[in-house]
Amino acid sequence: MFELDRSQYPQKKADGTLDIDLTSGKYLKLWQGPQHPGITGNMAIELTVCGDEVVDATTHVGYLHRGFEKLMERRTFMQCFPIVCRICVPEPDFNEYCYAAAVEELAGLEIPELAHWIRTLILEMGRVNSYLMYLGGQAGAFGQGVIGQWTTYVRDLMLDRFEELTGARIYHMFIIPGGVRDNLPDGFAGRMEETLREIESVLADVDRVMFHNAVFKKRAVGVGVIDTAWLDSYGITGPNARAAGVAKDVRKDQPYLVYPELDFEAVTGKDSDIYTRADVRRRDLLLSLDLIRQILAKMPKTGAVMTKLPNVLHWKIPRGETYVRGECSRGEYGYYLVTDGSGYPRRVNVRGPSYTHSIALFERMVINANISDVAALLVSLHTYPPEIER
Amino acid sequence: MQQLYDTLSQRFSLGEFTRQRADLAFITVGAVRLHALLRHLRDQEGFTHLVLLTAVDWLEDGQFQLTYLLNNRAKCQDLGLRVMIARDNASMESIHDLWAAAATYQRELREMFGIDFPGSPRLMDDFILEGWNAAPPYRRDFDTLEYARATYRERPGRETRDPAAHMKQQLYGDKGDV
Amino acid sequence: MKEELLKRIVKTPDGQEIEIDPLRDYYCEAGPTVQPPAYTAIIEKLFNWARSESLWILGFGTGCGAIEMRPLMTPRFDAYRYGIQWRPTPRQSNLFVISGYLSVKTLKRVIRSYEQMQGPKYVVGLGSCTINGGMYWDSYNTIKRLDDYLPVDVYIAGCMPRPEALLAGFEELKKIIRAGKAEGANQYAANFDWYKANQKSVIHDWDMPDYNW
Amino acid sequence: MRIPWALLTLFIVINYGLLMTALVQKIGARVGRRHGIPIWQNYIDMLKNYALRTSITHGVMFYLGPVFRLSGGVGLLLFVPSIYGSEMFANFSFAGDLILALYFVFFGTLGMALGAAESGHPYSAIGITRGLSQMTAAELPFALAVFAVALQYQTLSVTEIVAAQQGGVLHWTLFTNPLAVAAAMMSFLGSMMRPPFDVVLAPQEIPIGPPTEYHSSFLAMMQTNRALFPVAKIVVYMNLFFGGAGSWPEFFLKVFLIYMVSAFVGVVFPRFRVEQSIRWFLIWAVPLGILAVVLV
Repeated sequence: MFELDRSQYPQKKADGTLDIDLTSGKYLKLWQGPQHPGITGNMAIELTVCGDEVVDATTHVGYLHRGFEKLMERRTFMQCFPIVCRICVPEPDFNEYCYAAAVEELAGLEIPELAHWIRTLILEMGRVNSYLMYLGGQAGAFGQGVIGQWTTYVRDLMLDRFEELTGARIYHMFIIPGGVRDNLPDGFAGRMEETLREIESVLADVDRVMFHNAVFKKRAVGVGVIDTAWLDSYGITGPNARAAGVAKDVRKDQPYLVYPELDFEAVTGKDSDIYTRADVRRRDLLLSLDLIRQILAKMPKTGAVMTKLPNVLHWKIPRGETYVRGECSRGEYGYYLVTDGSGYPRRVNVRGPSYTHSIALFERMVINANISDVAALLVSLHTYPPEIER
Repeated sequence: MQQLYDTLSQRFSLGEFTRQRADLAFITVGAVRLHALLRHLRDQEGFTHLVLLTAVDWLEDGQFQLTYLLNNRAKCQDLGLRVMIARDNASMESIHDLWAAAATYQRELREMFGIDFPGSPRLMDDFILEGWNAAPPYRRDFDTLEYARATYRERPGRETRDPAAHMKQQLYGDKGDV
Repeated sequence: MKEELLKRIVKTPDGQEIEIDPLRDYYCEAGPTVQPPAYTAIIEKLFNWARSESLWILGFGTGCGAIEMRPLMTPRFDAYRYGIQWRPTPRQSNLFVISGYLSVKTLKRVIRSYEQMQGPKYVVGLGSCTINGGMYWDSYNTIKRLDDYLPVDVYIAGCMPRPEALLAGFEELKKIIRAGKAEGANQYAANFDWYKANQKSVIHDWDMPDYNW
Repeated sequence: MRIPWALLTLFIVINYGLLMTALVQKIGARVGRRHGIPIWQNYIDMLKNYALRTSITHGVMFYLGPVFRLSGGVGLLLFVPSIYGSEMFANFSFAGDLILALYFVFFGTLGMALGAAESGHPYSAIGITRGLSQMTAAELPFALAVFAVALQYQTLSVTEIVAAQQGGVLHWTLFTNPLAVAAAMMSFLGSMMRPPFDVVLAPQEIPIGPPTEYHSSFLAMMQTNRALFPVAKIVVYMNLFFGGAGSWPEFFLKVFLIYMVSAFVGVVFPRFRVEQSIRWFLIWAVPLGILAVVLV
């Protein structure tokens, strides 16, 4: 009696847009954001609702646009390095890695073995941070604030490890073109092990309180299903695709850094609803913890971390173009870099996974959803606006 | 990749082939054949994932380079298609019928480069900028520093140095005591 | 100007035709006024103390600084201890933390949110980018000086400032409030024309009333 | 002589409510490993809100909304005896006060609906529709439980119901009519605006529902009510099901424990959607209530 199929409602016009007369008093325009606690980051959703049901949605982005791609065109290759991490806040390291790898590829630099290991370590640590944020956000979207408290608590512990390694909490600026800035400090592995144990114990609590919670299941199971047929059309990558049963993981498909030497399998789910996406991310988080352990055990302890760079003030890179990608916590993160033989990049294009997830895909999947679920749907795609608009 | 290029080269009159990495290559394509080629690559060759669509402004040549980057997950290959179009009144065929997500890229390109994609949905809506009345900002002839200086008042006291000259000063100095 | 803001004739469900002019009908035209501390000194002091000990932050993450707001409200730093808490609506909050750079598009929303807050209200600029543009000093889309557009009480420098710095900044703000010097709302009302001129010089499509409380 | 004593009751209950809600918030914070707010924070917040210099209005009903809400709380408290056996704290209790109490429980929400609707904010309107539908569903088992209790003790006077429960823990309705108490406690969870039944406020969806537009002294008035109303409601529950209170310490303890039931459930649960919560009440609580009425 509450779940009539209303997917054919309202009628569509010939050109595919909805036939809605806003003055009829039957529909309500509802803006969520940019000042709205249920929105991830700073973006806005313009909803047209009929009763409790969303009949149309438009995503508005651009509130965080700083024009990075333009700014980088007037900075030398080394000057670009400190600003790239600011593109994406919860997981800035992928910007550093993709940028550094693209520059190294075009400049023909080989980086030392140890730098590869440390880069992988940093990327996995960043992934842990990002997933912990996500778990808190997903539970928070359903009104379960305590999960966010717990996960942010352990995230702070992980930030301590970052601080120890890089000297900064959020913007690490550690993966520099040519290598990384430094080797691990003494005793890092031991302290990391403690942090990992603490994270695991909190995750066990989260598992009990969130994933085995009847109310959470009631809200999340069967809601926000992504059709497998949409995957290519909407460019869905990362955990959103893996939750739909497609093992799309750049770490496995086109391994970079030291991933070929690590032992892991891509985490997949099959139901592709909010619950599965959350669960895939939780298991991926556990996988990351395992990968950090593997990296710390297998990595060489000493060696060079930086290759010799040319004079960075007069560093010119010959004409060329390349695309470098990595698997960040939200999906495929990539840098498309074009050089023209001068000391400045000709063009940098950042491909953030949220670009397709939060606009084309979200606008599609939110149709016919309940307005109570809109915030949770947006969070479940794990989008982050700055990587859309840069 | 080379093999793929050879088979398609005649049919779609492909241009220059650049092998960047074992799994990444770029091919220059004519604007007219692009849509057919993309459809062929998507349906026949397994390049089902549109990674990105972006533009590069070659101001000196008076051209925009559009880059369509496709990914073939089964073969772990990436293929970039370069399309050169004239910079004046730039216009390109829309590919939103092949990938729904492409409409967003085309909106961005329309706004940031001023490239028109006739038929693409919601092309003229504001995407990132709002109330923008200067030249499209990602074009090379748009000077962001000049615009920022003219539009936003700066706080006095900011020092800007030329990095090369500053480093020289720091390293060798006038007095030689550094 | 957007279509929905234009003057037009609307037919109501019962068949009447009415003319609406959204900018006039939906908003009141009265501007802000200077609100003097109308009480005797000791009561004003008590009120200022209460205001300083109960800072309600508007939940609007305008930039990347928002990421450090979460640790601030969670176990490690726990700003609730100091009477700081989130409010999801501008009506109920009295502290606006501008968490980082403001693009022009966001600035417009920030001004609207700020004007909807009830005075006395305070603004904290978080991060170097609110002070002089910071990293984005040459960007075409971000403002360089926040205090041109809104009266700012405290700036917290850094990119990005650590939660400890935020706590120190809030403590500083409390001192200012207790000293009775945090009169940003009155300053805004007194120099209303100057602020509006600045705001309109960067927001090119000004499609809202001048003051929209 | 009754009026000064009633005012004293009001004073005690408001202060107790302010402190207790802060304490419960602190306990909730400890679950999240936080230290939590200072215990006197509610007083400061209220003082701050009363001291704001500007406020705006959306019309007469907008003013009256918080007034109705507060009078709902005050009325509920004043027509039900707070302390059993005490002449001073029996308030304005009379023979049919149980029916009046039932009415007052709903009164505040209705007043709020009128006031918040006047504010014209879409989130307020959505919050009100959610609130009223959920409230109606939650009131149903409570009304049934009250009927069961009234039938059981053959009276509509709260004082007499408390009197009938004296003489040991086992005489409480909790043990003499457990079905009615179970139904009523389920309804209690629903009416306390805590998870899993806080979809009315839901900051992540409709920040923050009906009171979105309320600010300064309007909000302070509602904060006063937020301290007062739960306690007043718990007094009704305490009198009907838990043997009432013979002295103030007993009163404080019982109110705190009953309040903790909802806080305890709320701290670890996400929230139901509104149709899910209505269904939950109809499936779990209402049959219990009907059974209680039938079995009495």
